[in-house]
Amino acid sequence: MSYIDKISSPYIHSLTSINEVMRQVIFALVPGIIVTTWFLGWGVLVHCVLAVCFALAFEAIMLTLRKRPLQDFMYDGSAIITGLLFALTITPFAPWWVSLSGICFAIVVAKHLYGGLGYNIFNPAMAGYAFVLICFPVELNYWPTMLNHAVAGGSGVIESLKIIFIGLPYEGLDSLSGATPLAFTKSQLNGMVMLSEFSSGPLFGSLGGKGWEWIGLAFLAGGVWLMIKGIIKWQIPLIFIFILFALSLIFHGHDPERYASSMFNLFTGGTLLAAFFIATDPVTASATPRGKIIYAAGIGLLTYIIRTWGGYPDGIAFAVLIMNAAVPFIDNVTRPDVFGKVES
Amino acid sequence: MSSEVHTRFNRELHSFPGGLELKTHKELTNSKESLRTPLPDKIILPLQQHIGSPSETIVKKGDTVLKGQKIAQASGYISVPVHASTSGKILDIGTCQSIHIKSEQVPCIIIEPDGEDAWFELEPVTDYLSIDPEILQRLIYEAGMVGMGGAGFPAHVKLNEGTATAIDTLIINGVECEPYISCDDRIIREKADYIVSGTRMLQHAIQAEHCVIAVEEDMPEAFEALNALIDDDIELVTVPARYPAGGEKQLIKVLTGKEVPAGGLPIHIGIVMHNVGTAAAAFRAVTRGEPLLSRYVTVSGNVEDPRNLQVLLGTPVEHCLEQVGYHPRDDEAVIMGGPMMGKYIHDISMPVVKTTNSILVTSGFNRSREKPCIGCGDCVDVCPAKLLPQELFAYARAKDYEEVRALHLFDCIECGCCAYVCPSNIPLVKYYREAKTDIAIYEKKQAGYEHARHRFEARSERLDRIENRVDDRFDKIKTLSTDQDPVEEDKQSYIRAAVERMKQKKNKKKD
Amino acid sequence: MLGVLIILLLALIRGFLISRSPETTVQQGKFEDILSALPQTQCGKCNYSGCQPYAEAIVRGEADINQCPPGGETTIKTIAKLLGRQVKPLNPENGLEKDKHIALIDETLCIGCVKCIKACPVDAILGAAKQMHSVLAEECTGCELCVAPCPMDCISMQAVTG
Amino acid sequence: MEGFFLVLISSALVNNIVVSHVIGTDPALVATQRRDVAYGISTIMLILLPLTTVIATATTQFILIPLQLQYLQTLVFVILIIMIVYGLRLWSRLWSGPFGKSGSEMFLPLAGVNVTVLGTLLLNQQQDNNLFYSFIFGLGTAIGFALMLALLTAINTRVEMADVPAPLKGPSITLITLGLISMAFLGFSGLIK
Repeated sequence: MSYIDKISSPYIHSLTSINEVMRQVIFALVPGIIVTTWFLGWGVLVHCVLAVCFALAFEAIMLTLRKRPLQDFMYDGSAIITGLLFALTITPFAPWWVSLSGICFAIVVAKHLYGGLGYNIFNPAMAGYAFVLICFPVELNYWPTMLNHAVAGGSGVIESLKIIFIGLPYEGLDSLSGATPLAFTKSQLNGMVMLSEFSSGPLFGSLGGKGWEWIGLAFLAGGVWLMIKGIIKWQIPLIFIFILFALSLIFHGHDPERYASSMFNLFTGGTLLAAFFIATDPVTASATPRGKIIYAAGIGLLTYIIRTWGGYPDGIAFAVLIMNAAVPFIDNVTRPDVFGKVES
Repeated sequence: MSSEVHTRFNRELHSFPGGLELKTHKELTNSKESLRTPLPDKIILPLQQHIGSPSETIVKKGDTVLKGQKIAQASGYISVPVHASTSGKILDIGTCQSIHIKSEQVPCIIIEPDGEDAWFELEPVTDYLSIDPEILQRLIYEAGMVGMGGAGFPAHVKLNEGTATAIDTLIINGVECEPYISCDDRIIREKADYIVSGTRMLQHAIQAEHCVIAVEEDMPEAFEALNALIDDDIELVTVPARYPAGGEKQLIKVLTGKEVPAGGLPIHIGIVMHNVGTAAAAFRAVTRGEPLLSRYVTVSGNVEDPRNLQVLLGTPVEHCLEQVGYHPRDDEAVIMGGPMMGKYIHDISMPVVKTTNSILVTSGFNRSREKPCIGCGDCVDVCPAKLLPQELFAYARAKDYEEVRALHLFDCIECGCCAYVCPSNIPLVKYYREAKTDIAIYEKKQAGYEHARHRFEARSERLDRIENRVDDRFDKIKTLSTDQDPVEEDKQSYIRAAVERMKQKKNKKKD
Repeated sequence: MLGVLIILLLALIRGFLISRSPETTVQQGKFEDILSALPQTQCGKCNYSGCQPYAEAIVRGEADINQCPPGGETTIKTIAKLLGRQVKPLNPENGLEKDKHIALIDETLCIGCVKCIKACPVDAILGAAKQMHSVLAEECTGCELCVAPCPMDCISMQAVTG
Repeated sequence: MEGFFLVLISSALVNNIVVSHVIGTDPALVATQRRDVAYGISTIMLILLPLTTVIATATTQFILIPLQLQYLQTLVFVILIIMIVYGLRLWSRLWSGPFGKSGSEMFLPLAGVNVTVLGTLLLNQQQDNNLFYSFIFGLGTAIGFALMLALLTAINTRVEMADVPAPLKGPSITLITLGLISMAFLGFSGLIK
């Protein structure tokens, strides 16, 4: 190989880079983080910091073990995003070791065993989350109640640190925590309570769960900004949202007492976070035009199925993981026809 | 203005998939008058400036040649002659560095100009619209005409194939989609009459029913220049400035909505395309008898006075750069061709050839390090051939050529859109080129295997046959005598003697 | 008792079906493909007498896939893919992969013994007894089989460029 | 009708033979290294499983139970499977059979001797399905199996090209992938009781 072979056309470049893309995504997450912190207490921020630190640490360890250049990959920001997304999906009351084990699983197993950035089949943050959800269901079940967010016992910085590093004060737990609106709805519906009997309760706001609607809107804002900047494409978020919306509309219309409304489905839980930040992860999403549509529709469908009939209150993590597993197959069967394809 | 023309001919424009909107930088050069480049000290004429087989020299070292004299003849159907671009002495017939599809070193003829620029005897043909199309094709072939847009496909082949099939449309391509390049723009503005007449001539040569000249929408002056000259027989169309709208298949899609079959040629759907430069040069070749000796070259980028030059073929790149004030710098590279598809040249003594449309001095090649593909799919969105660049890349790197082929690697036009947008800075086109080369080598090897196997099997069969016959003979001999085979013994003794003789010889040599 | 009878009956039917069933395995269908992936030098470096016996040995599972030095990495990859096995490096015991070489006869030393002609598997050497021999460069596969038989050691392997 | 879908979805997705019951893991590991093997085995399973479950259920109900020979069940099933496999083979050789010209019958022995088929039969017996549901169960299981093979094969081709640490290349990373997929499929738990 002579020197000439190393330089190849084109000689100009759009000047976008992975680092730039990742930085924009992190910026877009900021409003969501702020609003989530506002409603769920300082624990969110503490977990964000924790998870990002763990993520960077594991990334560095794995890169060193695999003898890959640290400076190339440490600054690409992908580990930071994994950390942030993980922190935003777990409850702020979760103990610190949940973050540790979840991030460890995410970075080590889901990402680096497959070869690191660009090669992972599964979304690291969601793999980590599903892992802790299966291993520590109890710890992940306590969520801060939204009833009196500003003055809630768990919302001070010191209190949050205490909860995360020492544990939840088990006396007076009920005043601090409660189920998420999704989990509450599920348990009520399973108990054959009609939706109309509890949907005007204190957990519910005008659009979705009380407070959750604002969190959702903040992520929506960040996502729309990313779409305008051209960082993420419209297909995946919009089709995912559309399918979820349409399915819940059909079933809600069919039986409003048994199935929650479309708005409730969209603005509660991690729907909008997942739509704009998780499902759009380029590495694990389909890359072909038709594949993107199938992938997004699949996540919407599975999310609705698991939420409505499955055992978990919010199925997004599992839906994303299942569709991640299907992506290589989808990509294979949705290869676009080449320009000037000859009909044989 | 352009809408008027659209309605006049009712040509509905289509769009091709993918593509990019690039900053064109054409304002650097497109408003400046082109200059004739003075004679260089040395003219280097590679024998292969086109796609196909190299031409064969018909002159000797030391011969004196005149401008326009044929110095190399075509060596096959897909080949063209080469002519001396100026009068002078043949300095050498050797090899030189040149831009060519496969190898860097190509045979060439080096001429030392005598400064007189004396013309060879020319044979102009004026009644070009009434003569037989085949004579026209012959004249164009004799002039060494190749596609001047960049690929360098011999022009006469396209014309010949044209008469064999019924041609619906002749497209004259003035769409210069690559940034910086403005040589087509300039040639249209300065030689509009040549182009329009040349277009009519080519239409006659292939007997096409329709004829379209396409220019880009950001060349209004060129459009006006042509518009003033054409009648209703030629359509003049402006197409949106979008890279790579000037690509053959892309332009056909834009103008007609038809897609050239994958792996096929435009001729298969009744279309022939020629560059505006080819039309002008062909006209000159026929009406004035001048073979292809010079061309418009855009010299742009980081030079003092970027502009278009009329350069004699074989002029060293260095000489062209001197005309516009070039100061070499370490972080710059000289590129032949445009920034998207051009080729980096490390030796600027390389000559300008028939396909050189631009010489570009750029510092843009210094790119940051290649990162892993994150599968963002941006490349899929911009690919004009509707391929999956990221998968092609993955399989090409893994050297899985079967899969690469299934992904239509050979439909890749190497336009560079994918590498341009790649956030991981992957030089995708480089990988594709390497894969294409490797596949060619692999296929050659495989053909060799097949051939060897065939020969081995033939030999085995023959040996079997002989053995059977020998056995028969042995049986006969055995019945006659039980002595040792005399033939065999004779052989052995002969070999022993010979070995002895040669050993002595060897020893003598050593002493 | 009844159980034993039933089992016996089933076993009988099974045996009948197996006996009637033609025997081919997955691997046997691959013989042609493997053979065409081998370089056909017939050099015997794989410890088999030629490419065909080696291909047969691979199909039978006797030989490993990394014993062909002339084919090198490409051949190993192709066979590995055909058989769904892991790619492994060439076995150095069989030789090393190198660029293509062809035989060249030093014509000043050749005594015309025809031994190399007999050794050549692809008839790439021209010549007759007591006449000087010459290698047809286009046909030579670089198997080196002609080198050893030459009594004059006048055959050398030359690298081919391009 | 509801039962039909329940059994089908349960056997195909929720209680997938490869990732929920780990019975199908072994053939999945072997077959997913190559696309044509995966395709062949999937085709065979789609025909073999419904057929064997129905025949096995019939055998149990009409022969073994009336004769009180349930203790011979496993043995009889093993022989049945081999019988059916060779029967299918003979059929495809003599009269082109159910696989047509796909050449899939090459993989019949491979499919026949693996544990997936026997496992499916025994699982089916545990659920006391009648003939019709046995058929659906066999079909669902085969669909689940084929789906998993399709996904895994596609993932494998991608992982093969990835920068996987050397010790994990090949079947080990496939096992990790399987683990992650099973984790994802846990999301279906509780869908059907």
